[in-house]
Order: sequence, then structure tokens, then C-alpha cells
Amino acid sequence: MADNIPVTTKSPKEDFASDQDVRWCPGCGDYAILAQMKKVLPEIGVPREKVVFISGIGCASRFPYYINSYGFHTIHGRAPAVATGIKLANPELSVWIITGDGDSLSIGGNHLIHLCRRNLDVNVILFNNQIYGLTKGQYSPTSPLGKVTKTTPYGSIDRPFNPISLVLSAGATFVARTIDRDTKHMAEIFKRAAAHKGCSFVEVYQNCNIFNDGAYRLLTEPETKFDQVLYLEDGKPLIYGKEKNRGLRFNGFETEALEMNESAENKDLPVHRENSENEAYAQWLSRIGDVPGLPVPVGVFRAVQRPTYEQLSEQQLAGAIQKKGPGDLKQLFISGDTWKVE
Amino acid sequence: MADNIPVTTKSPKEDFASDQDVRWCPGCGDYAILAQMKKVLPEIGVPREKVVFISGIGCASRFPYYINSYGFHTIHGRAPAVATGIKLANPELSVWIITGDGDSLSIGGNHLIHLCRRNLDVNVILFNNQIYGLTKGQYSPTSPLGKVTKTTPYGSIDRPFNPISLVLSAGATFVARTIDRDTKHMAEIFKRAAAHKGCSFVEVYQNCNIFNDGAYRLLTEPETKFDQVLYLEDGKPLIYGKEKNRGLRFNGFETEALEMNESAENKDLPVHRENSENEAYAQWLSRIGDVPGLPVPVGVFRAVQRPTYEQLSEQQLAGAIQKKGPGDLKQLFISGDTWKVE
Amino acid sequence: MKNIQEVSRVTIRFAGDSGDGIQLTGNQFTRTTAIALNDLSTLPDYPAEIRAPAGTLYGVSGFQIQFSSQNIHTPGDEVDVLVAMNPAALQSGLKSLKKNGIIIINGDAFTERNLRMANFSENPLENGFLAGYQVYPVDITRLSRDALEKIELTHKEKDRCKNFFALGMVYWLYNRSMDATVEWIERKFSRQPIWAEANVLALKAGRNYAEATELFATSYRVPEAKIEPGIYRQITGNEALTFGLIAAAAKARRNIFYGSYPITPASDVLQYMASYKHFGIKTLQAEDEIAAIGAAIGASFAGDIGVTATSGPGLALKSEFLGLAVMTELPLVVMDIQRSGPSTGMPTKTEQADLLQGLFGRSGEAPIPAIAASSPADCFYAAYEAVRVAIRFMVPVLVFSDAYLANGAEPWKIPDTEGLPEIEIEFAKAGEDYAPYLRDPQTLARRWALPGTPGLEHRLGGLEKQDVTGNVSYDPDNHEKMVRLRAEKVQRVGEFVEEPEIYGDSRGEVLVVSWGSTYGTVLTAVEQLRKEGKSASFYHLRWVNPLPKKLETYIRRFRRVIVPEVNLGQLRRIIRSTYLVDAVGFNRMKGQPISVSELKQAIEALLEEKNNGR
Amino acid sequence: MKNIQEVSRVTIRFAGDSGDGIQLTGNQFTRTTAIALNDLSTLPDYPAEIRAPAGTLYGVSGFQIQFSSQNIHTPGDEVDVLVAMNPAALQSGLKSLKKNGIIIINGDAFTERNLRMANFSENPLENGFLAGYQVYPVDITRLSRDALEKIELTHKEKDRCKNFFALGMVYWLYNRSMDATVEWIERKFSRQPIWAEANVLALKAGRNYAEATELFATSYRVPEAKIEPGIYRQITGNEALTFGLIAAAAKARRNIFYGSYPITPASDVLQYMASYKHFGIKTLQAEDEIAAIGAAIGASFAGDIGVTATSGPGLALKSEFLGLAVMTELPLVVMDIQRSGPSTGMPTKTEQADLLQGLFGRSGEAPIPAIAASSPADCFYAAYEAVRVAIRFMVPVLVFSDAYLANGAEPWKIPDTEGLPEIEIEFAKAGEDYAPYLRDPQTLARRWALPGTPGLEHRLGGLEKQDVTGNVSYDPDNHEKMVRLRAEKVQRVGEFVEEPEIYGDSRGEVLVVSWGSTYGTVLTAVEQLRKEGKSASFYHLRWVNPLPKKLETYIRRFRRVIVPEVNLGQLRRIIRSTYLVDAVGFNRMKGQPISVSELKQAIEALLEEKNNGR
Ligand SMILES: Cc1ncc(C[n+]2csc(CCOP(=O)(O)OP(=O)(O)O)c2C)c(N)n1
Ligand SMILES: Cc1ncc(C[n+]2csc(CCOP(=O)(O)OP(=O)(O)O)c2C)c(N)n1
Ligand code: SF4
Ligand code: SF4
Ligand SMILES: [Mg+2]
Ligand SMILES: [Mg+2]
Repeated sequence: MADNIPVTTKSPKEDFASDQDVRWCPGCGDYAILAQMKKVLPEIGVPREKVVFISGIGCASRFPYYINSYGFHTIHGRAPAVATGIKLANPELSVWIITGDGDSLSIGGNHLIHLCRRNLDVNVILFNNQIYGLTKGQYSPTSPLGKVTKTTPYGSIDRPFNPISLVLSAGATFVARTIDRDTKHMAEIFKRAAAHKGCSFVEVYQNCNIFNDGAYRLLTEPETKFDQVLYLEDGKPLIYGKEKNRGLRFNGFETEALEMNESAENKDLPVHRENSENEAYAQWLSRIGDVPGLPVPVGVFRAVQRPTYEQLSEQQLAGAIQKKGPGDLKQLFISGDTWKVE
Repeated sequence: MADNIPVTTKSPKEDFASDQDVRWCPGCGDYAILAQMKKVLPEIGVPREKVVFISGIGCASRFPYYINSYGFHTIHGRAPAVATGIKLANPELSVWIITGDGDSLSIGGNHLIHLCRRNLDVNVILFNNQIYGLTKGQYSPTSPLGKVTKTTPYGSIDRPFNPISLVLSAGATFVARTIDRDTKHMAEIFKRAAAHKGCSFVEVYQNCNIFNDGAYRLLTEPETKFDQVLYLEDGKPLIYGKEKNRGLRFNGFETEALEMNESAENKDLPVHRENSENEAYAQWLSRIGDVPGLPVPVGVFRAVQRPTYEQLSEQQLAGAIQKKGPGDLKQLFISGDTWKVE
Repeated sequence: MKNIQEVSRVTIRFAGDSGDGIQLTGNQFTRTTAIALNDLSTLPDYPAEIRAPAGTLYGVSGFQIQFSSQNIHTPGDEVDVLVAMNPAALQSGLKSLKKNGIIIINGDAFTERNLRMANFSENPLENGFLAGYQVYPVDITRLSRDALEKIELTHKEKDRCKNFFALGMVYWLYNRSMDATVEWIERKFSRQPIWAEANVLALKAGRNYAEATELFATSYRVPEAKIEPGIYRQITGNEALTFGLIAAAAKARRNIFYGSYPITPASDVLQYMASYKHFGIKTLQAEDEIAAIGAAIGASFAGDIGVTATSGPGLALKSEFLGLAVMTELPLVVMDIQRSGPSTGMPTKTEQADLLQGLFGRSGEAPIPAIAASSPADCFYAAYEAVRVAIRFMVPVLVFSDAYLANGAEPWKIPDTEGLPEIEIEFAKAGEDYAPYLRDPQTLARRWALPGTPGLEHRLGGLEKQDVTGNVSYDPDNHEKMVRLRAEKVQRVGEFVEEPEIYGDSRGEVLVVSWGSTYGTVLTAVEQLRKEGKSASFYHLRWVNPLPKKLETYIRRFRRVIVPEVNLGQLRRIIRSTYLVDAVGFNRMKGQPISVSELKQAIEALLEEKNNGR
Repeated sequence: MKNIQEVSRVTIRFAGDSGDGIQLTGNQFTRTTAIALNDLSTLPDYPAEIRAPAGTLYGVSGFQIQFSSQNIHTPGDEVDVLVAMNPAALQSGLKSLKKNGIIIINGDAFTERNLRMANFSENPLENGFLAGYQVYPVDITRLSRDALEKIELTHKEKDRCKNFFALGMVYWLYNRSMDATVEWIERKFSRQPIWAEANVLALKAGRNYAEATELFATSYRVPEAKIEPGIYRQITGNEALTFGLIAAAAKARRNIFYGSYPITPASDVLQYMASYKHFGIKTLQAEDEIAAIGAAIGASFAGDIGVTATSGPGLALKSEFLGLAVMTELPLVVMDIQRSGPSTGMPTKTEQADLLQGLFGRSGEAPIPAIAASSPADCFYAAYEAVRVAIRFMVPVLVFSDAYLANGAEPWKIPDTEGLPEIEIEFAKAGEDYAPYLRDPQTLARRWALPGTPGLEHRLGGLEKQDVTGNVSYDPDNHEKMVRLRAEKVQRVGEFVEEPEIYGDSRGEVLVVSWGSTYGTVLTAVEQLRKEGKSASFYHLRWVNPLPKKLETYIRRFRRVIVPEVNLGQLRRIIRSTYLVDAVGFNRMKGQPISVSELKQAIEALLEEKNNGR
């Protein structure tokens, strides 16, 4: 079952646009993400002053300047650390981490996986453009093998990370993917991420039209996208294609692609379960997109409930006070062995 | 199919014992690992001068001092970085990274996963004692939830990493686990790791008898170990139990445990495939040990062949020379626009 | 028939295998000494290894205490009494033993194997090697076993009591009451009466043995010292840091967020802090030092008091985030418990060589105020004041301690909580016209606005900030202005905090200037010199950045300035560049505190220069 | 009917949108100027954004060149000619324009929208705002479209040629031949003849327009400068670093291992290095700066020459590993291309504020020799010498450059490869009795032993090393010895490298001491003052650690010492502490090089003090 989406009190007409000039390149996919975020935020029921955007460094990471909420543009790769402190200091805040593929998977890889395992209730939005944008076009940990970039004139020899797989193995409790060009889907996923209690990770395929234009062309062009993208829907079979006539199923752990003459919707195909207990299922899904010929799943790969870090932390604090009484400075000082000099 | 084990030229009676006093606590599991390593090294066919041990900081990381080969006791968490430089500088060296659970999964988590994805041909031996030994008993990223340690007097609230799952998702091509007390198995796994071309990751369950004694007691005590440990063997079914009468199979992605009255060896159970194309299979295996009631798999989870990083790097170098001729300094200087002043 | 001699100052060193209970013995002796109203100072000295093999030189665990009827400030250079539980303890302890000093030896431990491990080719008890000392070999192991004959413990278990036997002997030697220790044992082992009994028996047996055998011809008494009335406790530097933070948080009525990553010798602080959750303390054992400070900065942004602590290599990792803290002007406390470097160095040993790293180890012009604790108990006040300044000035503040202070303990007069200076915070208020980088004209602090407050939404970051608005700015003149403002703000801290007083005359021949944990040593040296009528004074820095105004005045009034440090001259460099004074250094890099006598010699050499015509 | 005036020195600034091809235009002008045998110096000035929206102030891309018949060393303080392709370029360029300077303006770009974006409330071409300048508004867009009428390109495409139209006009103004540019265009667009044709047409049209309309009453000629014979090329600082490394590796007959993580303004070096794999260069784009230096250290251990480069925030991250490099005494080169800080600061702007971080930003006493490049071309020699010293002394070496040098270019006389100093390595040999920490008595270097060599197996690490054997040691005296040996080794570098010479008299009134990229500015200022008969001399450091012996001699021979820096006085602090001289600072923190005229004033003020009785 998916998480409930408690879109309760809509903040009445709050405007999340900030007064800063947006300084991305014209045509950058980041604009679409910003637009959806500004659209979604008023709908998630958290007033502006309780929203905090935290980012590292990169084109993506300029995002906080463009949202009129609290924000922190930190240093390269370290937004999860800062977010952890913020959320533990004030668990009531709605905390969003905005990061790029370099920021979160290169220099910041460790903080990201630790964030996931701790299951802090924050939302990570990873703008994956498979390139370092801000530093003008070096390859990133998601650039494909053989990719020619400024620092790989002979082609990259680093096998890319699969971010979905990585955060799954690190223990993320909500894992999803969406595409900059599919704004409706993106908005839906952002809302789901916001609603999820626990660490939500959203990979957004984002086009960098300056240094890596067209990285996702197959997934966004009308001629190809229907056969290249599989929309995950909880409780629904894994089907795709313009006519919904293509489907996936697993045989053991191997993937079978099926093509039929008619819609596959009511065929006997295994259905998608976001909350499948065994992580291996989502892991399997995460690898499908890497296989040539198979579609790239977008949507929610996994959504399960686990206690959040800040809940547990608050509980320990409360428990300690219950057990020992609220800390008393005088008592603290005279605890242990003391002696009196008259 | 498993990797071939090319135990060719045994280094004749080479002694890998160094002249340094071993300074681990009496009773520490590290001794057993050291002993097996010293036993295995002469058998892998690499002369002592071509062996390099690289470590970070921690009890485990003192290892290089105790092996008479080249060694480098670097800084906390960073052994993979140093190893990468060593291997790229001289691909002929047999490079071993020795690390602890804190060293490799806490401060060094990022370097570890990047090492895996690059598939450098090195061997990582992670001594997992679920604790920080050297700094005297703080919890680590593999300590279980609720664990009381010096820094978690109220119990840990951090969900532990599953190291096998993590390195699998990062792309490690050889992933195995063994136990300090099972010295024969350990030796076998070390040999397999050495033989594997590519990044080999071996998790060794290691007892820290001072700060975390008995973390693996169930897996090592004769009364319990047979029901708690499942030995993975390529091409063999997943069976365990003193009478080999217990078995595992998957149904979809869910795990079924079977118990029979007789040996399960010839029953119709799925067999273990180290080189299963889909990573999800090994991921499934990796999670089994986390489920109460199911056994902990040890052995080789995954072994697949991918080009190694240093091969690709050397190829690019050779290719560049072939294409452009060996670099000529004079030509370099006068490349581009020049002009002459007479 | 006791021959009692009065002495004013004694140094004892207990030493043995780390399994011998040396630290415990030392602590008991310390407590008893404190209750007997002597002033005292202690120095534990652990082996680097977790469990070093018994009998090895590198496995020796030591505990040194100096106690006196006068005020004292160091655990002593030279040892009067060495208690050596094995040959290795003897070997390593001899270096610092006084001529004709007393050695109490556990003769049972002088086996061939142990002798070999301790690098003795022959038994030093037999070959005259120890001539010139008063040697008392006692079969401590056997005697304590004998004393516990009736107790149902194995031999091995009984041997764990032998440290109390030794302690009993020493108690006799210094005419100490055993009551406090007996009471402690009984409290400690209230659930294991057999152990309580055994330990008490061993203790008494040791004392009785010394008495009955008239082992020592003379025993000693150290008269009471004049000690300020009050309630006291022993406190280590790391405990004191913890208490200081907790006290400051209580006074500021904010929570502490303590993010850290274990590293010797700072790990204790995280451990202590984690046990005080009922004070509203949140602790995070982060994945590394970088995340630890990052989380602390985040917590400060959200309204907690962000604190992190580490040692040198960890401070290096925090450098980049420290730059962000400077730029975002958030309150933050960063404590560096220095250890011996460079690199991993000698991680269990002390040193003061992170000063320049702390002051300058960041990219760009990123000044940070820094305070240094001068004794274990002073760590309390240093931490407290760091929080006060961090909040008042909206700056990161560095606190320097070191391994010597961290593990060392001294009696601490428990302060009156009401008497601690107030810590007030004035947050920006909902609805006000908030400019994130508008400054208080006096402190130059910007105002703290908490996420969650309507109307104060703003964005911080590491890009250069426009004055007042805090928007990103690449304007050349703005940058120049902001760089200078940040520097000026740090200088203003100097007007807020109290400047230390000079010890001794305020003009004269030689001025000794120091910082941090050398305090006790320098004070002792200068005290002694002054008693000898020499013209030496002492100025000990509390804030090493900014420097106190008075320092210049004093420097100009002395013919010579000397700066003793456990580094190659880091403060000296700053003093020379700031005041253009030819300050000389006294520098020792041995992983140990400097010694009073060596320092005295160095000062005397300066004093004598004049006679030699300088 | 051309009225030609001879001038000795001109500064031109091209400015426009980043899409306007400004850098390309500047580079072509530079090349032509070089071929015309003027001395020159250039300064590109990119916007911080990747693709800033057209017309914005922050999106202005600029390129400044000073050229002269004399030797010059800076791109000029004040601009003689501003080519402004749009209102924003005009707005931001006016600040530095000389009184009565020439402004060539693309009138077509002065639309209402562009004016608004450039913060002009009215059109400055119409309201007398530009009185006091020689203003030449030309409809460059329209005119170049007209010139390309016959070419089959869209309007938008044709507009991409308008920079050549502007360049053509400037060529006319300075009596330049267009041959070199025409030849370049034809070579560059040999596969797209239509573009070749269009660009050449636009270029010629611009020149013809200037000529035909007699746009400028006067044109100028800058006579040839005296330039050393040789083959020249333009080189940026980052290119020069690359070449220096490659040359050193070739001379040492070892491979370079270059590990780095992209960061402005150091990323180029990684990019260049990656393209020279046929020189046996291995590059690793590491996951972060820490891994980059770690891999470089590993590579050095295994026998490559390990190199890494970064900027300030990245250097902070490398601190811990630098400590390891100091302890393990491996050769390593670490280059810091400084940018404006603290924290992220103004990442595209220049600054010199990492000096103290570089020298002191590590835990413990961890000294490192450091060399600073003084001009773009000098980066070649700095990198080369760094490798030499790293290998000879078995030490990490820091190379300082900055954004100004990195992106700036100057003509470089291509050196004779044979003439470069030799770099010899003597590895330990198989079978020898190898002691890892046995030292060369002269350099104090230990010997490099390569994994793979039988019999030399040894283990390095960050724990303190025993002298000679390199075993782990906690011995107090050994630590003291090793700390001092490491420090002494760095001092010995001073005996190996050449000391710079003073410029000007070797005694006198004011000595200017500087380091790094201020070289050109300071030299110019001192040159000018000396021409005016003032007693000023100039000593520019090459190695900032250790300091040259001569420096003290000179410092003592001048009444005053001034240290100009793009920081708050970092070298000044070192000089003051080392020589106890009351060196004053000249400090500007604007993300830009300091200006000659301001510096001159500061020096003059010092010169005049005397008259005022100091
Ligand atoms: C410590 C440090 N190292 C390097 C950089 C330079 N840097 C800034 S952003 C970036 C990578 C940007 O790539 P990504 O995270 O994918 O973001 P994008 O620009 O593509 O959105 C790098 C290397 C930095 N700012 N700080
Ligand atoms: C930068 C840095 N931070 C912290 C430390 C302290 N430290 C040394 S080892 C260690 C953790 C050891 O745990 P693990 O890696 O599990 O190794 P073990 O001792 O258990 O074998 C820590 C925190 C350090 N040496 N350097
Ligand atoms: S460089 Fe790429 S990612 Fe960055 S703003 Fe431009 S288009 Fe977007
Ligand atoms: S502390 Fe634990 S891991 Fe370390 S040496 Fe001792 S027993 Fe082994
Ligand atoms: Mg990116
Ligand atoms: Mg461990």
C-alpha cells in the first residue's frame, strides 16, 4: 500500500516564489522542477515558514534561493549533514534537500547513504543530469561508460552508479524517480515524497541543455517515450507502450519482457507493490532501466514505513527525562564523589 | 560459474610474517584473519614484493604492519583512495585493502562505493566487528538497532548498513562473506578474492572480545551455528542445518524456508549462481541474514567479470600513444598558435 | 614507633600493566589526598594499545600525582615514589625518578620472561642497578594471595586485588586514612560482597604489612594546604567541557546539539554528552567529522546550540565547514582536543601544535575567535565562555584543549550555578522587518532568526553576502567590506571578554607568555623563580584570538619575552608578528607536558643574559 | 588621409554578453598584437553563471588587454578603449574607463529592455551621460547583417559574426593587419566554409566601415617592443601548469599520476591533463578532493609522480592527507589555484588568501615547502620546480596560483627542452639494506623504494616514525627529533633552489615585498616610481616557504617595507614574525588584482613619511 497522502490544510494561496533572479541557463531542465515545486508546496499543507530547503553546490543547488522559504545553500556534497542537524533540532520543519548527481553521488555519496539508513524524515530531490553543470561539463558518477566530456576526452571508464539501487541498499524508505519533462508526474511524486514519513529519495532525470543535452531524449520524445518509460503504479501490473501492450514479469530473478497485441492491463502479470517486504524486488526494478531494450521505470519503487530518526531521538530524550527527571545543573555538578572543604 | 583459481607458481615457502610485535588484544578475532592471510599469500602465486597491503585506521587497519610485504597504514577511511593510486600507478601489484566497519562504512563509505563501481582489481577485506575497536567501544554503522555502547547509552537508533547489499548496489564484481572462526572457509574465500580480476569485497565477521564480545556467537557456537549459517556454493542449492535438511527458495521475491526430514541436497531447490546476471538475486541473498529465523549466508554472493579500471586506464594510455605517438615535449610546446620573434 | 617526617610536596607514580588496576589505584589515592586537604594534580598515562600484552614496555599504564601543603599546578616533573608492579613499569618509570627516590616493587613480577620483555638483561634487583635509590621489593602478589586465603576466589581473581595491597602500603607511607577508599570499595561492590571483602582485605593487608614489617624507616606527612572552602570533586578536562556546555545551554535556555565523530582524545565528550539526554542534549555520532560539524551548523541554523569536538586530524576535516560557519555567521562551538601530530602521529600523547591550524586553516580570510583552557577544571569555564561568545557574536568559536587536560584531573570547586554569567539570546521576531545581515552596532553580530518563525524566511549560504540584505553578491567593494567586517567582529570579542591578569610584577626582566595546558608548569616555574627573588612575570592567555589589549602593554615593560609551548613556536609566531618583539621560544615536542625545571633553566638563562652583556 | 598617432601603451576592453564571442575576439586581438611585436598582458573576466541571460549586468563577459612598445606586466588599471556590445557592458565597463577614453558601442543593442536590465533609466547615448568620453555608437548588428546579405545564414546566425565586425573596427583603429585573424578563421572553419566566409566578411566590413566613414579622426600605432627572439605562444596559467608538469615528468622519466576533483578555477588543469595521455599521464577524476590527493599519494608510493590540484575549499579537504604526506615523506605536488573566499565566496574571482591555510592548515607541526607562480607563463616554471623539489627532497610541495593567473594569458617564450634543469631520481635498489627513514645527509631526504622491488618491503603510515628504521615509535625523544628533522628538511630546500634577485637598488627607502600574482602590478608600480627617481625597490618571492636568505639582508637595508597582497596581510604576518620588521600592508580584497596606481600611492605615502618626520 502506498503512503497516505494527507493533503489536508492547503496553505491558502501561499506564494513560494522568491525575489531572486533565477540564474540557470535558458532551457535548463531545472526550471521545470522549480515550477512544479512552487506549485506543489502550497498543497502539502505546511506553511512557508516551516519549509526549509537545503542544498549543496551545483546548478541544482542554487534552488533554495528561488523559493521563498527558509533555505541554506551549504557546501559541496554536505547538504544531508546540515539537514540532519536542522531536522533533529526542529523535527517540525518540512526539510527538503536539493542536490545534483555530482553533489550527492560523488563528493556527497557517504552523507547520502547515511541519511538513508538513519531514515530521517526529509525529502531528497536529486537532479540527475549525468554531468557536472556548474563546473562546466565534467562527467559525473551517473555518466554512462564511454561518455566523452571535458575530463574524459577518451571516454569515461567509470561505471555509473544506479542511484535508485544505491539508496535502496542504504535503506531509504521511499524511493522514486521522475522526469523533468513530465511535469504532472513530477508534481505527483513530490507530493508523495512530502507525505512520506521518513527519508524520501526522488531522482529527477534533468536535462542539462548546455553540457549534456539530450541525455534523456529517448524518454521524453513522443516517438520513443512510450516504449522507453514504464510508469510504476502501486497494485498495477508492470505495463508500458503506447497501447499499454507491453509488460514485464520476473522469472526467478530474471526479467521477461512481453509484447501483446492488445492492452496488457488485465493479463495475468505480477503487480507492482511499493511496500514489498523484500528489498530485492525494488532492486530488481532498479536495474531494469540499465538493460538495453527494457524500459526505464519511473514512479515509486519502494515505500515502506519505519520509525524516523528524529522520532527515535525525541523518544530517547523524553525517555531520559522521564527516567531521570529534567536535568538539574546543581545535581549534575555534585554527582559522583565530592568532598567539602570548610 | 565461479572464477578460475589460477594457483600457479606457488612462491616457494615465502614467509609473510613481519618482525613487528602484533598489538591486538589477546583473544581478538583479528589474529585468526592474520593467520589465514599469511597462510594464503604464499599460495596465490604473487611474490612478496608485489604484494601491497593498504589500510585506514582502526584495530583492523594495523594489519599491514604484521605482513612482510609492502604496506601503507593510511588515514581513517581513505585506504581505497590510496589503493586506487597505487594500482593505477602499477597494475602489476597485488593490492589488498584492510579495513574495519567504521573505517570503511562510516567515514570511508564513499570511497568504498566508488572503488566498487570503478571495479579496480583490488581485494577489500572488511573486518566487521560491529564496533569501533581502536577508539574503545563506540557503535558503528553495522551495530544493530538498540545496541548499547559508549556513545549510545540509551541504545543505538541508527539502522545498520548491510555491507553486502551496499557494495552490490555499488557494482562490486566479487562479493563474499566469511567468519573469523571458520578458518578453512576464510582461507578459501581469500584465495577466491585474490584470483578474481576486479574489485573483490570480503566481509569477515570478526569478534572484538573486548568491546563487542559474542556479536556472532550464534554463528560460531557448535549448538547453533548449523542452523544459523548457510554456506553458499556455486551450482548447489541453498541448504543448511546440521543434517543439511533445511533449505531456502524464493517465490517471487519472497523467501521461503523449508525444513525436511532428510537431506535437502537432491531436492528440487533453486541452485546458487554466483554469476547470476540480475543483481537482484544477490541482493535477495544479502537480505536473508537480516530476517529473524533465517540463516546468514556466507560464501560468495556474486562473482561476475567486468573490465577492470586499471585495464581500461592502461588501454586508454596505449590507445592515445598509438593514435598520437608517444608524447613529444617539443611538439607539445609549439602546438597551437605560435609566432616567432627574430 | 613511627618516625614521621613532614614534607611539603610529594610526587608518586603508580605503574604496572594495564590490567593491574593502576588508574583505579591512582584515583583512590587522589581522593584520599583531596579529602586530606592537600592540593594536588594528577596525570594518567595510558598505553596506546587497547589491551597491550602483559609485561611489555608499551603496555605500561601509569598514574602520577603530586600533592602538597602549598598550591601546586602540575603533576610533578620528578617522582619521589615509584610503585612498580612489574619490570616494565620499573624500566619506564626510572627516567623520572628523583635521586635517592623510593621504589616499591612487586618482586613476584620479576620473572625472567617479564625481565626480558622489559629489556633487562639481568634482574635489576640483584645486580646493583638500582643503587642510589631506596628500593623496597615486596612480594605483593604472594602476600595479597595470602591475605585472601579464606576468600573463595581463584588465584587469578585474587591477583586482581594486589593493587589495593600496594595502595595500602602507600597509605601507610603517607599516613593516610583508608576510610574513604574502604567506603568507596563497599559502595562500588555493594552487589558483589565477595569482591568488596577481598579488596578491603588486600588494602588493609598492605598497610599492615608495611606497619608490621617496619618496611619503611620513615613515614611522611604532608600538612593541609590552604584550600578555598567549598564543595569539591575531581574533574577531568573532558568532563569539564561537558559540564561547561550543559551549564551554558541551561543558562541560555536552549538545547545543545552535539555532533561528533569519535577520535582520541575527544571521544569521551561525545560519550558523556550522550548520557545527559535528560538535559535536552541531542547527540549525533555522525559518519565523519565533516558531517558532525555540518549537522551542528544545521542545528544552529534551526535554533539549537551547535557544538562539535574533535582532535587535530578531525579539525582538518572540518576546515571547509568552518569557512561556511564564518560566512553564515551562525553560533557554533568547535572544540579541538589536541594530540601529538602531524598525521596520526602519537594519538594518545599530548601536544599544542594545532594553534595555527585552528586560527588559519581555512580558505580565504576566515578569522575565528579561539579560547584555550588552562587546566582540566578550567575546561568548564572555557566551554561555557565559548558558548556565550558564539551566541553573543553569532560566530563559530574554537576551544582548545589537549590530551593532557582531557585525561588529567584536578579538584574542582563546584561553582554556584546562579553565579555563572547570564547568556541571553534575542532572536529576531515574527513580523519584524528582518535583514539577515544587519548588524548590532556594538558587537557587529547579525541576528538569529529561527526557521518556523513566520515572516523571517531567508536563505543563508557560502557565497559572499551582500551587506545587510545577505543576498548573494559579487560586488568588489561589498566583498572588501564584508571581509573586514568579519575580521572586525572577531576583534570586538576582545572588548566583551575579560582580559587575564599578569602574575607577578607588571614590569621587569622576563615575561613569560603562554596559552593552554602549559599553564600549571609555567606558573610553577615562575612562582619558584620569584621565590628566589628573580624578576620574572607570567601572562597566560585565555583567548588566543583576539589577543588581549594588555598583552602589548606588558610586553613593552619587560626586557625579554619567552613563550613556552609544546610545539615549534606557534603562539610565538603570532606574538612576534603582532608586537614585533623578539620573543624567544621554549619548545618541547615529546608528546608530554614540558617540565618545570627545564623551563626554569630557560628563563634563568634569559635573566642572566644581562649580566653577560646583552 | 589617415591621421596616425604613435602611442606607447594602450588598454582595450572588449565587453558584451557571454554569447557575443568576446573571449574569442579578445584572443584574436591578442594574437595579432603579439605578432605585431608588442608586449602584452591580458585579463579575461567571465560571468559567474554558465549562461547568464542576455543583457544582464552579471552576464557581462569581458576581455582586457594592455599592449605596449615597452615591457608591461599587467593588463592595465585604466582602459583606453571600451568596446561595449550592449548596455550592460557599458555600465560595468565605465568604472575603469580613462577620462576622455574611447567607447565603441553597438547601438543596436541599446533597446529599452537591455537598458533596463543594465540599470539605465534613460538611454545614456541620448542624455549626455557619456560626456567626457569619445563615444562611437555604431549599429554593429545591422551593419554586419548588411555585410552578410548574400550569405545563406539566418539573421540569428549572422548575428554571431558581429564580434568580428567590431574587431575589424578596432584593427583599423590600431593599424593592425587582419591577416592572422583571417588565416585563423579559415583554419578554424575549414570544414564549414560558409562560416569562414561570413566571419571574414564581417571582419573586413568592420574595418572598411571604420575606414570609409572616417569614424575615428585619429588612428594609433604602437611601435614594436624589444622582445627576446624566440618562438612564442599565448599561454594561460592553467595551461602552463599542465606543461610544467608534463615537462618535469618527461625529464624525470616517470609517469605523472594526476588525481583531482573539478573545482573552479582549477578544473582546466584536469581537463588538459586528461588530453595528454600519450605523455603517459594518468588522470583520475576522483569522487572528491580527499580521494584525489589520497590517490596521488598512493601513486607516489608506487613510483609515479603524484600530483593534485584544487582551489581553497578543496585544499581544506586535503589537509588531513597532506599531514600524511608530510609524515610518510613521499614526493607529491599539490597546486592551489586560489579564488575568493571564505567558504564558497566568489568562486570565479581571484584572491591570495590561502597562503596561511597552505602553510599551516594541518594538525601538528607539518611544514611544507611552497612555491608561488608570478605570472601565467611562470606557472610553467613553478610547476616544474615543484616536481624537482618534491622528488629531490621526498616532500609534498605546494604550488600557489590563483584565478587571475589561471585564466589570464601572456606570451610565453617557448623554452628549449634541453635547457630545462635535470630531474634525477635515485631509487633504492633491490637487495640493498634498506632503511626507509635513513636520510641523505645533505637534503635530509629519505629514499624512495618502489613496491615490486624485491627485498625493499617496508610499511609506511601516519603514526610517528622511528628515525632511520621507520618503525612506529612513541618514544618522546624520537618524536622531538623527527619533528625537527621534518622542519629542517623544508629549510634545506632553500639551499637547493635559486633565490630571486632584487629589482632596483639593493638599499634605499622603501622595499616592496610580494608573492604570487601581484608580481606584474608591483613591478609596474616600482618601475614607474623609479623612473620618477623615487627610491623604491622590489623583492618578489618565489618560494614562500622557506623564505630566501637574501630577504633578511634586503629588509635591513631599507627604511620601510611594504607588502601588497590580495588578502588581509598573510605574507606580511610571516615577514613581521620572521624579521621583526614593521612591514606595512597594502591589502585589497575585491576579487580583483590590485591596481598599479593605488599601490603607487601607498608606496609614495611611505616615501613621503620621512619628510613628515618619521
Ligand atoms: C569542495 C568543493 N569541491 C568542488 C567544488 C566545485 N563544484 C561545484 S558544483 C560541482 C559539481 C556539480 O555537479 P552536480 O552536483 O551534478 O550539479 P549540477 O551543476 O549538474 O546541477 C563541483 C565539482 C566545490 N564547490 N566545492
Ligand atoms: C579523521 C579521524 N577521525 C577519527 C579517528 C579515530 N578513529 C580511529 S579508528 C576509528 C574507528 C575504528 O573502528 P573500525 O573501523 O570498525 O575498526 P576496528 O578498530 O573496530 O578494527 C576511529 C573513529 C581517526 N583516526 N581519524
Ligand atoms: S549548465 Fe546545465 S544544469 Fe547548469 S544551469 Fe546550465 S543547463 Fe542547467
Ligand atoms: S579492541 Fe577489539 S578489535 Fe581491537 S584489538 Fe581489541 S579485541 Fe580486537
Ligand atoms: Mg549534475
Ligand atoms: Mg570495527
